Amino acid sequence: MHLEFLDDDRPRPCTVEQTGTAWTVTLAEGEPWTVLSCDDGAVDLLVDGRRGRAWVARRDGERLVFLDGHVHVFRLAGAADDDADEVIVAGGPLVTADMPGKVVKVLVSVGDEVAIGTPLLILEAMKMEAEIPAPLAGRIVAIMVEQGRTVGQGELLLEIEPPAGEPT
Amino acid sequence: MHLEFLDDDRPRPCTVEQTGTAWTVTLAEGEPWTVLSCDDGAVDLLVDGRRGRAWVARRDGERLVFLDGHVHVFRLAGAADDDADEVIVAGGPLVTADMPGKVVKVLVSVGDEVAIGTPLLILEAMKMEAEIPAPLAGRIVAIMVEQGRTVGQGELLLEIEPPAGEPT
Amino acid sequence: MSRPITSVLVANRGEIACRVMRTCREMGLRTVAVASEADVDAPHVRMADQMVVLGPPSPLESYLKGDAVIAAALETGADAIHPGYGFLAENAAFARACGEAGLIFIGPAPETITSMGEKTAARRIMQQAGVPVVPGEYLPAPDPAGCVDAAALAAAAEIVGYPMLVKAAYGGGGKGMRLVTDPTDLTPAVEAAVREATKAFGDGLVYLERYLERPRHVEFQIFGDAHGHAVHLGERECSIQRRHQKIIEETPSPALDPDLRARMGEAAVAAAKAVAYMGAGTVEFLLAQDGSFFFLEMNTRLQVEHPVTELVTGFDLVRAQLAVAAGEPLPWRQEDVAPRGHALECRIYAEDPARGFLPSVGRLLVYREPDGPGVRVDSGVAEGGEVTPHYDPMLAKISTHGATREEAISRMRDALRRYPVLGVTTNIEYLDAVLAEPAFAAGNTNTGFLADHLASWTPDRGDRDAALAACAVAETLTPCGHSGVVTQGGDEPSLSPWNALGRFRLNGLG
Amino acid sequence: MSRPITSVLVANRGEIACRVMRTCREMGLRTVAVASEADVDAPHVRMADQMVVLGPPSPLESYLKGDAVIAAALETGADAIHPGYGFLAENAAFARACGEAGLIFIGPAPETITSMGEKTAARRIMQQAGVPVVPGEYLPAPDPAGCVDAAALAAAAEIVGYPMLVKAAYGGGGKGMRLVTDPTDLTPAVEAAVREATKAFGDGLVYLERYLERPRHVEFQIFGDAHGHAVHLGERECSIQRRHQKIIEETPSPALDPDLRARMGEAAVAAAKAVAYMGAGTVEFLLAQDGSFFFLEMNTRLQVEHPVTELVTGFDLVRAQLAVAAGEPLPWRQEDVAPRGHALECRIYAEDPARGFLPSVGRLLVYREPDGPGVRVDSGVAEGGEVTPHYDPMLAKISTHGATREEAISRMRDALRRYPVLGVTTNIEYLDAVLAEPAFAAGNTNTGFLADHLASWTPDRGDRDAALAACAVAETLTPCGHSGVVTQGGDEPSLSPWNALGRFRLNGLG
Repeated sequence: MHLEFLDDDRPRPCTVEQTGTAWTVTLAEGEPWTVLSCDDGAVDLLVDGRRGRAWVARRDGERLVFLDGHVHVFRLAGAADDDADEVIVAGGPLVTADMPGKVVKVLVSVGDEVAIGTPLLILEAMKMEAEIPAPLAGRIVAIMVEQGRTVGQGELLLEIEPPAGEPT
Repeated sequence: MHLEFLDDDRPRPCTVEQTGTAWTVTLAEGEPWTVLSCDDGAVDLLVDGRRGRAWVARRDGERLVFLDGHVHVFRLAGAADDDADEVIVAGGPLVTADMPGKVVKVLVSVGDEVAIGTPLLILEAMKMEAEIPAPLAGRIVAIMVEQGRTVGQGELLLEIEPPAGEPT
Repeated sequence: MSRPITSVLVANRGEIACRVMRTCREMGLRTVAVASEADVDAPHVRMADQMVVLGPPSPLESYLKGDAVIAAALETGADAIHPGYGFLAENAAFARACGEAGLIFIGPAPETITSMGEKTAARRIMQQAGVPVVPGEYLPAPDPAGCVDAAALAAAAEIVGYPMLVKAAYGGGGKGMRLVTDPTDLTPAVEAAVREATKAFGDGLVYLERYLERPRHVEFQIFGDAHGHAVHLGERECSIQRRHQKIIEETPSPALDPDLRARMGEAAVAAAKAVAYMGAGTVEFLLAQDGSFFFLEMNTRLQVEHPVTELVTGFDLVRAQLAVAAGEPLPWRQEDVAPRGHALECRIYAEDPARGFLPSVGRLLVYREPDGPGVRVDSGVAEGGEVTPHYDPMLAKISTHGATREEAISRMRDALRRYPVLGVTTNIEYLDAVLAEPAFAAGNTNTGFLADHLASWTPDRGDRDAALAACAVAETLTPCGHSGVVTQGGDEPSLSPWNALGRFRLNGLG
Repeated sequence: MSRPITSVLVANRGEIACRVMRTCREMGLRTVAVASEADVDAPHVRMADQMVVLGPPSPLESYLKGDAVIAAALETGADAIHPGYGFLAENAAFARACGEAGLIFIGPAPETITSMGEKTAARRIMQQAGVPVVPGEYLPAPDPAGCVDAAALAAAAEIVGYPMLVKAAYGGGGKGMRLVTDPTDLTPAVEAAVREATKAFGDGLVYLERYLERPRHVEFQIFGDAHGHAVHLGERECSIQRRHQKIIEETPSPALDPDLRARMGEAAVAAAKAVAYMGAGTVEFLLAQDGSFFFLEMNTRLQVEHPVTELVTGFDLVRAQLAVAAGEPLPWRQEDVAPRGHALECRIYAEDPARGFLPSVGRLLVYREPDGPGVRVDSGVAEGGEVTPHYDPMLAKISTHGATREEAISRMRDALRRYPVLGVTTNIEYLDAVLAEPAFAAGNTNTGFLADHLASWTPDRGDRDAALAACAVAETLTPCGHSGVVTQGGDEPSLSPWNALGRFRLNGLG
């Protein structure tokens, strides 16, 4: 069976072949992988000659994998996402609130140049303050919130204009 | 919804009514029971004003319940049992092997009178010897196995004749 | 004086409510849960014998409503209220109201909560009891020219000791603050601070405070009873903090030798006795690099990190809380306390360490806890549950115990890799990265550890191809949009709630 | 002399194979499982990095095939073989063959296994080492009239002590056996025994052996290394036995005071040193009601009940086994061993205590393990798995730890009630009945305990109406024949392996 996933935006074609009670997965490059079993969310496979156990979950078009302490996110190419029109691509110029909260402090002004990671504002949510870092370098072109304002999940907070010629 | 179970051979009619997110179960006698939730094998209900958690499983017509350390077996009245013709009623006059094993010793002879619990024979299975006790009082009328014989699961071992007039 | 407890209302949620109810259940006590409308199906509710809904999800309208909690206890016939930590745990008015309603508040006396809740009062009481506090001295008011009396300054500097901070009495935000490491810099620093303070706050009053560079956070578990006994159960080092939030705790502290432990323990017991402390409490100290230690604050409740103390002492602190609250004497004398081995706790937060520890919400699509010898998980969530923004994002605490620190660490690292959580972002990978730091292995922990070692941390990409291979096989079994079910055997549908995994029959006997 | 181990083949199955692999995994060692054809999907296989199938289900054709196990180790590049208990664990020829194949056998030297495996040899060695054995003396052959020399009889009786058994040397089945409690009964008893023995076995030779009435079974965990060190890790009391099979073990023994513990511990260490013992072993004693104790046998392997020792000492015995096998010195000296608290183990068997402990086979339709502070489960089965007649019917061991014996017992009783197993009959309810006996709570345990207190035990009917009510609701949700699925939320189908519990999306940031 042939499948295609997206790893960030990179297409990752996979071929899955059942061999007895196991599976062989061939990716575009590298040795094929042997998957030993797959049940109840757990997928056992051989990694460097040792058995690894991956846990998988599906969230709309996203595929989430926990393996050896790390979390991986892929997308199934062409998968429908029911909320697709609301999705804001990570690293894009619009900064939205990840969760409902209160704006404790806005740390930048319109016109400021920011680097990736520059703290933009402090949001209080779940009893804790969290700094929202800039997801990309650029210039602040709009701030939609002010100190003390309660924002809902997904609400637009700021807009950053990337330097000309830079892909967003 | 109305259901009927068998508790040993006694009919136990039940009425189940959904009330919001909970259920009320009315049995023939006693106060109705409140069942709070039911998922993934676990059923929470109030027992003497405290929350109890029952675990349920189904095996053909049998219903198995684990509650507070005890295991209960009921039958759904009228449920088809695919192996029904092989089922030997517990307490009946035919003693069969619960599991494959080897007859280590036959402890009784034809004609012996036995009480409930009298050891009938010793069976070796799973690396251990187990005494098979008489399930009912009566007279041994037939012994189908001899020492050293390997028996399969369900194989007839002995027959006991209950005293006249006694129900089997 | 003893008053038996037969039924306990737990005025909390999440892992601590579950933790308290476990001990209650073992002791045969009836338990009552309280819940907000968001929590009616939460694990702590499902563990309790009875449940009372307090109100809407917001804590202010539910878990913080002391009157509603007391009404719930009275209505359900509970004898005692266990507050857990947070919410009402350090609310003296609530503790007092419990007593007035005829309920046992499982915690210290309301007066103790009040005095330890005010930092200045707590500091004064501790000083009087001979417990060291961070040295600090107010200087006399400066003259109109901004100069401070030289003799008074010298005397104050002598008491405080170097390095020291010069701080504006009415200041904040670092304005008017100066760090002085050399005595020759003191007078100019004070004068500059007075100038800045006068300008910024309209008052030039300044004070001196000892400056502790990258101290360790070391706390002692104390326990007292109504009969005047008090003991300590050893220390916990909680230096690994992000934004003053502890994330990894351990006992014993790699920084304490038996002598220092004995001296700090004595100070902790003195602190407990100074306020006739009853029940479980914690005395927090800052430990300077030169081995001097100073009272920081006292927490008048069971601490989040109490499991590490339970693991090394073998005591059940909740059981002891219940005993002491019922008027019984402490179950242990100081000589019965013999901690053994090493224990470590990691707090599992729904947060994104790569993005400023921003809390993460969502549905727990996969949530499986590791187990095994020496591994303990205290949690208040379950697979399929929703992590909401209403409450603390701590999902669980995982603790490991080993004969040595190294063993406890390797056991923890193994357990973290077997702790799949999908659906919300967690700090699991980050915690493992902390444990993997050579400085952590060497025990060189202080409150600046994460800033020094993990400031530039980003998630490892791990073995991405292996993850993709796993993903691909799973996909072939349940193609998108198809709700086929693959169960344990891989060949039979799961029949929850029946768990009928197939047709299988045992022969009846006889 | 030290030889590092990087990869371990575990020549066992079930809980002990899983237990050993957990420690290997924590230590970063690669693990190899072996399996019979019945076990290719068993939990111990799924825990290992690699697996080799040995042969058909019968142990003789799989787990007992030493040559196949050694071939598997060589083929997979394992350095060492851990035998667990049972199967090849006390097979000296196998241990020797491992060494000859260049593999480390994780256990004592083959000679130690041989000498301790023969009861007479073991008894002689222990006597020479000054370890008390059950006193026994052969009498001289009787004269043709069936009389035994009076002086020799008196001398032997003096050595053996009362009460004593007179036993036929070539006898069995109780024939020719006499219990003598009073010296005046001795001569007639011996003469009667000689007569009976002569008639039954053709030889009138008899011997005297001290009779221990309802003794306790108390064993000591010992540990030795290749450098001549040996320590003991305290005792385990294993008196609760059905048909000589232990079902409940605990430490410390309620019967030992510090003095007796010290004396028995010294004897255990003397036993270990007498055979230059290497690795983990157990010295079993019978403890008479008068406090005298006697060597019973030595088990040259890790014992089933080792978790209780791990819980009170805080040591990982498997880790120490691996270290010692690699040639390292013992990680502890005797003074490092400071057991703390009380630990209890119950063995969960697939058997029917109401029907002569007949083993039960079937599919585990429901199998959920209890957890929580102070609760440890070592298991080798999983829900959906099949319990077959091929192997030992022990499904799991559950151990609890508490500050006191009472705490450990109440924790165990709570855990047993939260241990649902459906599909095979288990002894869970029976174990709880043992713990509920007042004589157990009082610590009055001996090898006759179950016969004395539980001979007439039958399963409690429990709250049958409540069970029926639960059953009825479950039935309405999945009527017979309908394979509808109800999942955690109660409203969405479960999408294993995906665990997609619903549509839920986090906003991307930026």
